[in-house]
Amino acid sequence: MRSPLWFAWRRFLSNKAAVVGGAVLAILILMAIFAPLITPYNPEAQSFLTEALAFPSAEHWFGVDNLGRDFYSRIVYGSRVSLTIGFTAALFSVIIGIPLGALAGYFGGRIDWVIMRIIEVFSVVPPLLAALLLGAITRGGYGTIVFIAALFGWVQVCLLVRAQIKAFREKEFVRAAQALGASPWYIIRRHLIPNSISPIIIGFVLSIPLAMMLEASLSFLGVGVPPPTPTWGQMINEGIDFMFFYWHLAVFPTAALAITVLATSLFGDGLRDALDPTLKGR
Amino acid sequence: QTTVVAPSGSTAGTYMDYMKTVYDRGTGSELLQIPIATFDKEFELTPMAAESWTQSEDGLTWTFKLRSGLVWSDGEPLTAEDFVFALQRAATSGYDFAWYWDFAGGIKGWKEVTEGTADVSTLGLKAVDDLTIEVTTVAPKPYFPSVTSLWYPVPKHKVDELGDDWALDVSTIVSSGPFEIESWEKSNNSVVLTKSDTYTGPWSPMIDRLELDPTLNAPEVGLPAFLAGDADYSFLNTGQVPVATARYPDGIRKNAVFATSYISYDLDAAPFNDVNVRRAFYYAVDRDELTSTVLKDIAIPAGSILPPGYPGYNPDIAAEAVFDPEKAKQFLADAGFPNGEGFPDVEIWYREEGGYNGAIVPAMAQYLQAEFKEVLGISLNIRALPGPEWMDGLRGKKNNIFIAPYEYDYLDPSNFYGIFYNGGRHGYFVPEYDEIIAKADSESDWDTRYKLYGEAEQLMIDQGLIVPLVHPVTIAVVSDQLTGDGVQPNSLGFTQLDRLGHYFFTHITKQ
Amino acid sequence: MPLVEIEGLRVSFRQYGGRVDAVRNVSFSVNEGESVGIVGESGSGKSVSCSALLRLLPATAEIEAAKLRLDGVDVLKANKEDLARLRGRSAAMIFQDPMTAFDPVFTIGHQIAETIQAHRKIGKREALAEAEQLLLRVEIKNAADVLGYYPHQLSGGMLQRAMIAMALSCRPKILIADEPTTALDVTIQAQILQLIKKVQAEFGMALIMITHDLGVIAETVDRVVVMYGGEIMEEGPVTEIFEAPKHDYTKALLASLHSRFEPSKGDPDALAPALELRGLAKSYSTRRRRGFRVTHGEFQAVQAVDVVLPRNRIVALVGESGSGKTTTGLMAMRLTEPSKGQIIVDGTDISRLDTAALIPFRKRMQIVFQDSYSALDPMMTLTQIIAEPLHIHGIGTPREQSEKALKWLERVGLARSFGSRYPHELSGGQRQRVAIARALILEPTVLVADEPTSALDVTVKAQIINLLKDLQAELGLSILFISHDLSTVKSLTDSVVVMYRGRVIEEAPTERLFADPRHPYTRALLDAIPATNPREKRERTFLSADDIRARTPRYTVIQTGSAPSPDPQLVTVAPGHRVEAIVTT
Amino acid sequence: MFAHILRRILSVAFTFIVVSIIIFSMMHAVPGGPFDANDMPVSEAVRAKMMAQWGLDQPLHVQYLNYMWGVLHLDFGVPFQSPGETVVELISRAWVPSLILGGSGVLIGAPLGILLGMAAALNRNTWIDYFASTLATFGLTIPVFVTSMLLILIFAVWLNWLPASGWPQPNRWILPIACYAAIPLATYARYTRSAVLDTLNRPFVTVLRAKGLSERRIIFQHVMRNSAIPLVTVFLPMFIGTATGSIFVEAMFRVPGLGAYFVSSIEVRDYTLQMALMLLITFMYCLAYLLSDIAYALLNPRIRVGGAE
Ligand SMILES: Nc1ncnc2c1ncn2[C@@H]1O[C@H](COP(=O)(O)OP(=O)(O)OP(=O)(O)O)[C@@H](O)[C@H]1O
Ligand SMILES: Nc1ncnc2c1ncn2[C@@H]1O[C@H](COP(=O)(O)OP(=O)(O)OP(=O)(O)O)[C@@H](O)[C@H]1O
Ligand SMILES: [Mg+2]
Ligand SMILES: [Mg+2]
Repeated sequence: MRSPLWFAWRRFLSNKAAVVGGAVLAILILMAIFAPLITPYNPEAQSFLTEALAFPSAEHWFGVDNLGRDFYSRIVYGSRVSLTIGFTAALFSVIIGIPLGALAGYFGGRIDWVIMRIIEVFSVVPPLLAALLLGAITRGGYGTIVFIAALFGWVQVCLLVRAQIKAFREKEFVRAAQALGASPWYIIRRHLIPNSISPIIIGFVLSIPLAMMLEASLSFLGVGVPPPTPTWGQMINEGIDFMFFYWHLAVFPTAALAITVLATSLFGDGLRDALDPTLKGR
Repeated sequence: QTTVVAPSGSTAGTYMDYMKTVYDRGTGSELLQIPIATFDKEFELTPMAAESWTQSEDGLTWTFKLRSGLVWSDGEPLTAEDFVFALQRAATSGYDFAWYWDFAGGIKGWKEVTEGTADVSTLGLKAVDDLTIEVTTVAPKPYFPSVTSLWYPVPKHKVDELGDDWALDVSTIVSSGPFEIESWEKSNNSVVLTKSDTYTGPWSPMIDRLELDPTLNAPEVGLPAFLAGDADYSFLNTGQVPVATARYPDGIRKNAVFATSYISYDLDAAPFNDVNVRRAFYYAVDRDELTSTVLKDIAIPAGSILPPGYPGYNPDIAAEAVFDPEKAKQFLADAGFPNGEGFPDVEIWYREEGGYNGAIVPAMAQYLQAEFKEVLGISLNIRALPGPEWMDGLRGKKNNIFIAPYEYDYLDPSNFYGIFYNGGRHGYFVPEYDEIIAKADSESDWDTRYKLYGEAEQLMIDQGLIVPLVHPVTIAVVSDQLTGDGVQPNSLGFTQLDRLGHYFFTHITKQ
Repeated sequence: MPLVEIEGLRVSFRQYGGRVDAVRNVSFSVNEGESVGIVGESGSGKSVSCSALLRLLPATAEIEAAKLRLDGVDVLKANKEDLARLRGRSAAMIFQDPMTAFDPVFTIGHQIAETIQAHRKIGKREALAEAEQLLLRVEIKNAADVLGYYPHQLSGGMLQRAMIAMALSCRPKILIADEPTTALDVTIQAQILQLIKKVQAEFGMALIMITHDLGVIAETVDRVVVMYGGEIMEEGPVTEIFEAPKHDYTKALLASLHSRFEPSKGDPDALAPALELRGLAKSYSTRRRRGFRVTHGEFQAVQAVDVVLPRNRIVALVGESGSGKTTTGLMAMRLTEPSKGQIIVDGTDISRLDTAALIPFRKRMQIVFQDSYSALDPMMTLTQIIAEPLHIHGIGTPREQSEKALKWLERVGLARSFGSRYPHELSGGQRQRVAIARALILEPTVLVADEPTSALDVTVKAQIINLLKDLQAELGLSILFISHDLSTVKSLTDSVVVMYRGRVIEEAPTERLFADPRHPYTRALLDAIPATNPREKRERTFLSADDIRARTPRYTVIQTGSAPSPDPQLVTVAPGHRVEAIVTT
Repeated sequence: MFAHILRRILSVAFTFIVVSIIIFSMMHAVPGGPFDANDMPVSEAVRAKMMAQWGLDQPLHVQYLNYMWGVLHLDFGVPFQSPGETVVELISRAWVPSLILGGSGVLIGAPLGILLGMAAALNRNTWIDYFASTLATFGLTIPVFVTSMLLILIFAVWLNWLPASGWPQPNRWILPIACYAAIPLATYARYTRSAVLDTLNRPFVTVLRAKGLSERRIIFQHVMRNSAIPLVTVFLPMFIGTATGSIFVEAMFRVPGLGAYFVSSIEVRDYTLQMALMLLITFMYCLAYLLSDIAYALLNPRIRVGGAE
């Protein structure tokens, strides 16, 4: 007898786009982890000052940046920051969003009211503004960005989960579980959250680009991750200055960001379809 | 009708009154008024509102004779009273540039009045008659006339009527200079000026309308607008220079700013309380490589706080600033950090800003970071702060090392040396230095003065008070439709563009 | 030329880990005006065959057929437009579940009118007028209002009828009715069957009636197709099938119609009741909106019922749709909070216990939900679903749990290979059996079974009921059996409680109730049971609520020993037989 | 409905108070004050005088209460950045461009996104789906300042079809609107796709097919309406998001909108303006919430005609 996960895995494998997305994502993650092994140069060393701004060549695959650093190495190292920001934020948004959404949706009443007010507070304050303020207080940087992204990312997940759980709470199968003596937590964990997998994955996948974009936006406003740590957002922002001629400085980090998010969303969609058995006829 | 669209200063401005606020002024507020004197493109001081000036025997009193027939745009005559009133108000109303008139102008009683310990009537300022102004300084100020390039009149009759609010709205703003205001978009501080038809002073504009738009100031925005025909010139960042040069080979202009970027420290805090550490930093910078590669010639190496061509510039002292890794290492070792071992992690703070500093400082900071790591073996973190916080940090000594930019306010060495004098903006208290500067400032013999400033500079180097880094150069592309003296390079090959606003905007025409 | 021609139809579903053959080599045809019934075991492919005829199967289905023609058109080759023309006009379908068959955001009127307009060039206004006529035809009294109602405002029975109206709206040449009456109580079922027959006669429409209820077949069709395991077993005129069945399955089917079960053993009175409901009542507060005014009201779904379920006995709860049977069952399980009253389980009142204190009782009491589709978590496999009670109560290792679950899957008549399927891949009857398995796996002592066999064909039903019986003997299980299916009630249960409008109106030992019903509603109910012999087809008359009130029995004080009152009250008319009556002096 | 609206407003008022306290304290926690922006120190005496003039010398809670008291009287104070006008005047002036551009961006982007999402859902796992998905991803990942730059380069510099930037001639609106449209387009395409797929999976769609309705009618009437229900809740909050202006788009296109004030009011510690902007957003949010409640009720008969509540 095969386990449900085995079937989910088979469903996943049969979705070509998802497999490609997953593979690209895996490659990106491996690249981030093994960055020192696959990059020819130190990403922070200004070893090619005389060739600064050189276009892509056999030696410098993505060219050289304005400070004489090998751009390929920087892109690879940049994935470390961008991926961690994206994924930590997404992870946090799920870690915060799911329980809160589940609580609000399942118990309703006063708990729901309180959680909805918290959500309102977070929907009213633009993340960028909070990031600017917080950046000014905490000296900004990596931690602040992750913090802000997580702080604001969960709202969407929470709302989606809440709506889904509210809809499912009245379903007979929840009653059935109650009749069997299941505790609310058990019901939330075993029934309601699996049934909310689709909004959770959507929320997770959406919060990754949001966090990465936040990083880029903050770089634009000058409160991003401080140099020389390479991040894609910072590189895109610097690349804009050079877009007229030295296009490679803007194109490569933007493409890296886009590819990561595209891969993530294809992978996420595939995952969702695979984990939701009822969708498989489509 | 000719309209010139030009990039300009800051996107936020409160009062259209230079004598009310400098840092928060409305765009073009200086073009609206006529200063006592100003500079032309060769940096010759040219009388504007004044016709002539004389210095008294003891060197303490300057008398300015105003041109007759100058009027405000509402028809009221422009009198000496308006000039005197401008400074009297500045001394008493919390003018954010008030320090200038103490530090550069040295006007008698200024300090006491601004601090509220003396009455405004004790100021060394007097309108003798409608066309004569008398200024008394605490010490002889041989360069005082160049200080007056930032002395604009304030319409006393308007202030009497409306208070400071006269400068808030286009309908109540009056001008005395070559331009009048037509509109002012406050959200981005852009203005439209028109040629004044009441102005009778020197340098009458050759264009009819002038749109000054600060949002064009960032080259990323300015150049596309320029290329699309929406602006008449634009500043360039390093990445844009090749495109612009290719497309407009004759339109490229270089603009040597009288400005310097340098490293300053908290002299009292470890590790920079050790002169050896400071000297190590001085020798660890390869300025030539910095400017030629990283900055792509949008700056030139700085060996002195004074930029080349600036009065008092001393090439010999500047030549001392060489890149000498061995010396640098030696100094650091002497300080007890051989090869950087044991050196604490430090964070260098720079100010976020646009303009030419925005173009060079971040890249330069990263360059220094790499360089100090390589040469000295120390790690330097970088932090960019918004203006007020950076200033707060500098003044409150909240950090121990900064990249500081400074651009001249008036054309005299005392300007640059004054920023380290007796506290100044860095909280430096170096008695030997202060002594030399005090002497030099009031010395009326120009050769002796320059010699004294040279001594001060040498002391700065020996004490490692600062590390001069670069002097910014701005590069701009100018449309071929823009002609006139204003866009022609001066004898040194530079065009100052809007840095010399009065000269530039009155010396251009457009086809 | 026959209207429907099916030859060698074969449908299989693509699935990970293989392919499921749902229908194999099915052939039959239907002529114009003819009524054909399809009976068969649940999951035998009845619904799938008919959906294949209209090409309504999900994309995972693969259809092959030597011939699949509807109204002369080859369905397999038809393109989208042809299909749209065919559907609705040549053949219309009444779906098994009316609750989910309507688009929730459009009014009933709109949905019927748009069907009409899809097939005929006719204005919106006329289409609506026609829709109103159709609603009147299906016995919806306030048709003009209902046109403007949204699906959620109608009861299940009304939706079922609206569905029929919609199917009839384009005057199809053939009507396919897929179990059109499972959700209805016998009285309404009888009404609807009569309606379909009437309309059919009027329009000269052909009919395919899919059902597992032989009574329905006997009453409505001319010819019967019997299916089993995806194949056709036998086909013939209805009387022939009933009187001289050839195939073993058909024989078993008919035999099970007359099956009897062993009566429960032991003296009921000697035993303490397993479950006792005392004065249990439930009222819902309702909000009605008229423009901006909202009026609040109280709706008494259940009014102070007393029910005693003795240990080791099966008590039936019957009554019209909406009379409060499910609500009573849910209250007994503490799944709906009662407004008043006590629930006594083995001598303990559980009506005030909190969640934690309830857990030991949860283990002993189980429920089978009426709607098995939504009672199963769509994200879980059958093994997971059935093993869940063990999981919740931490009984056994995961391996033991799933092994036990698979065993129970077999006990309810499903193959072990179903273990890895998901609920949506099952037929209605299969789902219901899964729900039963889940309820029984903990071996409870009290079971509330809400329509546990409504979607089962007679043979499977017999199997399930045998299973319940076995468990009753084995574990001393007591069952509160809620059902519309009076023939099962008659053969299975020990006593019957009849509910009407939230009240218990009659209560008696089973045999006595069927032999001597006293309340007019009980009589009407028994009257509506479909005949199990096609020769006994008959016309029925139906009682309205007013008729029932008017005919409430009257007894004197002497007859009953109760105090006289103008309001109806429950009186004892014989040992164990109580009926609602007006007591006069 | 009235009671509902009232409850909404009360809860939003509560939210506003919480938000305003948070923002107020955060702003004051940032070092520096509104009169520190200078290169050379203003003397302490002068600074104190200025602070007193604006009431900034008082304890924080007094400042807060003073401000809120003013707000109750519809007096939002005077922006330090532009003391010649009131905050209300400033906002009503600068908001217009933001609203026009941001609003049109959503109004154009959202319908396009919905169409794209529908196309993707109906042609699932075909090239249309992948194309839509890629486009949506680009919309969500390419920072808007890069998009702006690209559009300027292509349409203003290379093709010379449109002006590069500026305000207020309507032909200058096209490029920024296109930039503003990118995000709603992308978000909507994504949400619509999944909403439509969910709807298509519901049994009533099979019934509609069985009735013989044309596929087009099924999609454009039934599926769309049903999918719209989950979408309205996303739509309006997004609208406010862009209606308050984007710093990036406004900077790149030289639009004199609110965006710049958002940044500058933090940078120069313009407390009054900052608080007023927050109030504005909260108000918009409240409005959006109300509207989406109403839209939701209009679309969903279960709520409108008092189903089981
Ligand atoms: N989408 C599907 N995927 C896989 N298998 C399916 C699917 N739909 C139906 N089946 C299978 O096809 C078979 C026939 O199903 P069908 O719905 O026709 O049964 P039925 O005769 O209508 O039964 P019932 O009386 O219980 O409704 C069943 O075994 C069922 O499990
Ligand atoms: N949550 C609820 N809110 C309001 N009314 C309800 C609710 N649940 C049930 N009702 C009403 O209570 C009455 C009893 O419902 P119940 O489900 O118990 O009927 P039933 O006897 O089981 O009917 P059926 O045979 O159709 O299943 C019905 O009129 C129903 O409309
Ligand atoms: Mg079926
Ligand atoms: Mg029921």
